[in-house]
Amino acid sequence: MMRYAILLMGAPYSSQAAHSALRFARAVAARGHRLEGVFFYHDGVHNAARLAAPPQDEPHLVDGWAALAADHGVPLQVCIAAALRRGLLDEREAARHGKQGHSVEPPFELTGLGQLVDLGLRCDRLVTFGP
Amino acid sequence: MMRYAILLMGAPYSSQAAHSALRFARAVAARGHRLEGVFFYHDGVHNAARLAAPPQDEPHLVDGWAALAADHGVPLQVCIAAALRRGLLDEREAARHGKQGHSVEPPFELTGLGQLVDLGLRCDRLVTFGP
Amino acid sequence: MLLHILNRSPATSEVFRQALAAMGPDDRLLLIEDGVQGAVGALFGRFSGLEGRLYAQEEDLVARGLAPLCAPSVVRVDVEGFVTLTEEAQKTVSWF
Amino acid sequence: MLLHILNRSPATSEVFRQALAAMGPDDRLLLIEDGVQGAVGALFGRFSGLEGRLYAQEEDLVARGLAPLCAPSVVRVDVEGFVTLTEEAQKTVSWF
Amino acid sequence: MANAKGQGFEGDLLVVLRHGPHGTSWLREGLDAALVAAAFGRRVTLLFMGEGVTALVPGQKSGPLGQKGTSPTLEMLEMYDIDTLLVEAEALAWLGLRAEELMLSATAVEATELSMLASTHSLVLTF
Amino acid sequence: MANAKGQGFEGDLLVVLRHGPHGTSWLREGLDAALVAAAFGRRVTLLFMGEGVTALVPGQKSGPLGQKGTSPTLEMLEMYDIDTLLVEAEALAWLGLRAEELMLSATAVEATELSMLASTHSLVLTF
Repeated sequence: MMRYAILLMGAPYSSQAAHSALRFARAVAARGHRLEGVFFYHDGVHNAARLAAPPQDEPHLVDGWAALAADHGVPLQVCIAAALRRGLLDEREAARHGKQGHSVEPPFELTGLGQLVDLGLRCDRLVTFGP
Repeated sequence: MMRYAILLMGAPYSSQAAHSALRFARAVAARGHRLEGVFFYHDGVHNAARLAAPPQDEPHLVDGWAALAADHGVPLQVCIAAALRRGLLDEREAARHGKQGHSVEPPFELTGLGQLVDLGLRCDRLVTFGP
Repeated sequence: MLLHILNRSPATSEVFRQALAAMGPDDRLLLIEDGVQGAVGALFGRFSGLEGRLYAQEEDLVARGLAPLCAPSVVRVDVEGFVTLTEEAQKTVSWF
Repeated sequence: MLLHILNRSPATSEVFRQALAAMGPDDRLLLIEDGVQGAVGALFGRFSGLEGRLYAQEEDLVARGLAPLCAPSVVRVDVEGFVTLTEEAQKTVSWF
Repeated sequence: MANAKGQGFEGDLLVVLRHGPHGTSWLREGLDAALVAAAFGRRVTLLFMGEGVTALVPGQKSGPLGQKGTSPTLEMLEMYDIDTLLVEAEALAWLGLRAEELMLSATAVEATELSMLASTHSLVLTF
Repeated sequence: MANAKGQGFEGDLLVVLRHGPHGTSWLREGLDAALVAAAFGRRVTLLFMGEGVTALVPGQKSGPLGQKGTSPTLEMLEMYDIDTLLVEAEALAWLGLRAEELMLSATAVEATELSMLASTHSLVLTF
């Protein structure tokens, strides 16, 4: 049993990175490893977009990540700076920036880049999926 | 005087495409041409993200497009299919998909790809800005 | 005469080859954004044969500190010059 | 021994050169997503010298119809094999 | 049918497809633009360039998460009267396939013929 | 100071920067990760590879819409005790600059030395 972390920097639909990362995450968990967190950075923050409405015959990645969190207790950490620039805000940040409505909700949590460094150095393996 | 259209396929912040397109749009208008529309496709649909909160010392592209529309009456047309997949919905689409809240509002309008074809063939020039 | 627009650096992307392949003998090529790296140093060699038809966006050279390194035969245009190039061409084709 | 992961096609992107430059003599290279194009036809030649250390993600080959064209010396691994490769390597480095 | 001399390539819209299936959304979004133009009665030429030739590789499947890919869309092209499919000969060569082996009937275009394509169409969209 | 033999490059984090300023957000987001790691007390090595070397070209300016670019961030590296800056020698060569002409003090790394860098750091992040 090893501790894994995933860094995802690709948006869903625009690139395959999110598909690859989600599949890899499930395989890591199935193999009995502990997935300590998925960190969403760069365009990867779009994986947390709760308003995403993909076609019904395509995989819904936002729901896919939420299911992974529910099944295996994996924290889904979204870089707050990268998210704000890209229009992804939770309720607290929306209020702080005077925006009505929000685009991120649990199990995704906005957090700082320090969490990525912590994950990367604390886990046995960090695997990056870029766009 | 010529009729221009712009096709923008890059997201703000992730790539320079939106900066280039906005600058070019202003220069086209300043030169006395008629800019008949800006069409947002692929990741360019993120330019319509009303929740975007960039750092205060960086240009706010969403506001920049809205100012262009106000100053020169330029329609800002967002591909609806590309937008829905990426979590960009106006109030009507949010209601239709059972989502609370919305991420696109006027002057941006969700529209079909037919508008791109129409713009491209009707205008004297179509200039594409890719990521 | 068409205007081709390239925004990727030949250092990383092979897209410049697609632009060159699609260019007619009188067509022009404008380098913008990271594409202006192609106006500098050894990368400029990728565009030999385009003398007089190779343009670079001045503002993008300046922001990157590359203006002093720009090959002398590259025609530098500001955004107004970019608009003029699109006026003069029958249409534009973008490579990214 | 490190595992390098490449997801871009050598047909368009020069990133594969960065991966090769960063690889140590025992390191492995796994092609995923559009990177699996590098396991096929003339592009496979870009990775000569990696025999036995060049892997390709089976599911990505299959989805693209490229499995029948995959060079025989490429080791094909499914997603479980991908996990095994990350277990066996001290760390992973991604090139995109 | 387009011939090898460039005649017959004239049309309203040239859509240049430079990406393969599954890896990005470029191919899908480019094809969507082509289908819409055709549905509006426009003549459309498709040029598969560089990695784009892999769109025509036979035997494509869904992705492991159920991603459909683009081959079902390609099979609809004929219904939309999009029948001018061109592939860059050089890209076919590195793939190691002949034009006859592709999933749809397509014409190989040599490098010397590519440059006339953009000028013989009213509008060029690159994806 | 890092030397040319690879000794002194050992550290917690190797951040590989492969993109230039202004064109994309990769450089900025990579530097942000480096700064945060350094602020947390980690030893950070920066490797400017490929297009990334253009991050160190002197005389960079704001973009025409007021985009700051990344040179102000680079000037803060020393405050964060990030002083191991490596540049790929081959990339410097195509740019036509010598290491001494860059905006910050950096060490050129030959191709043969690159391959040991990843193994001498606990974690490698590529941007």
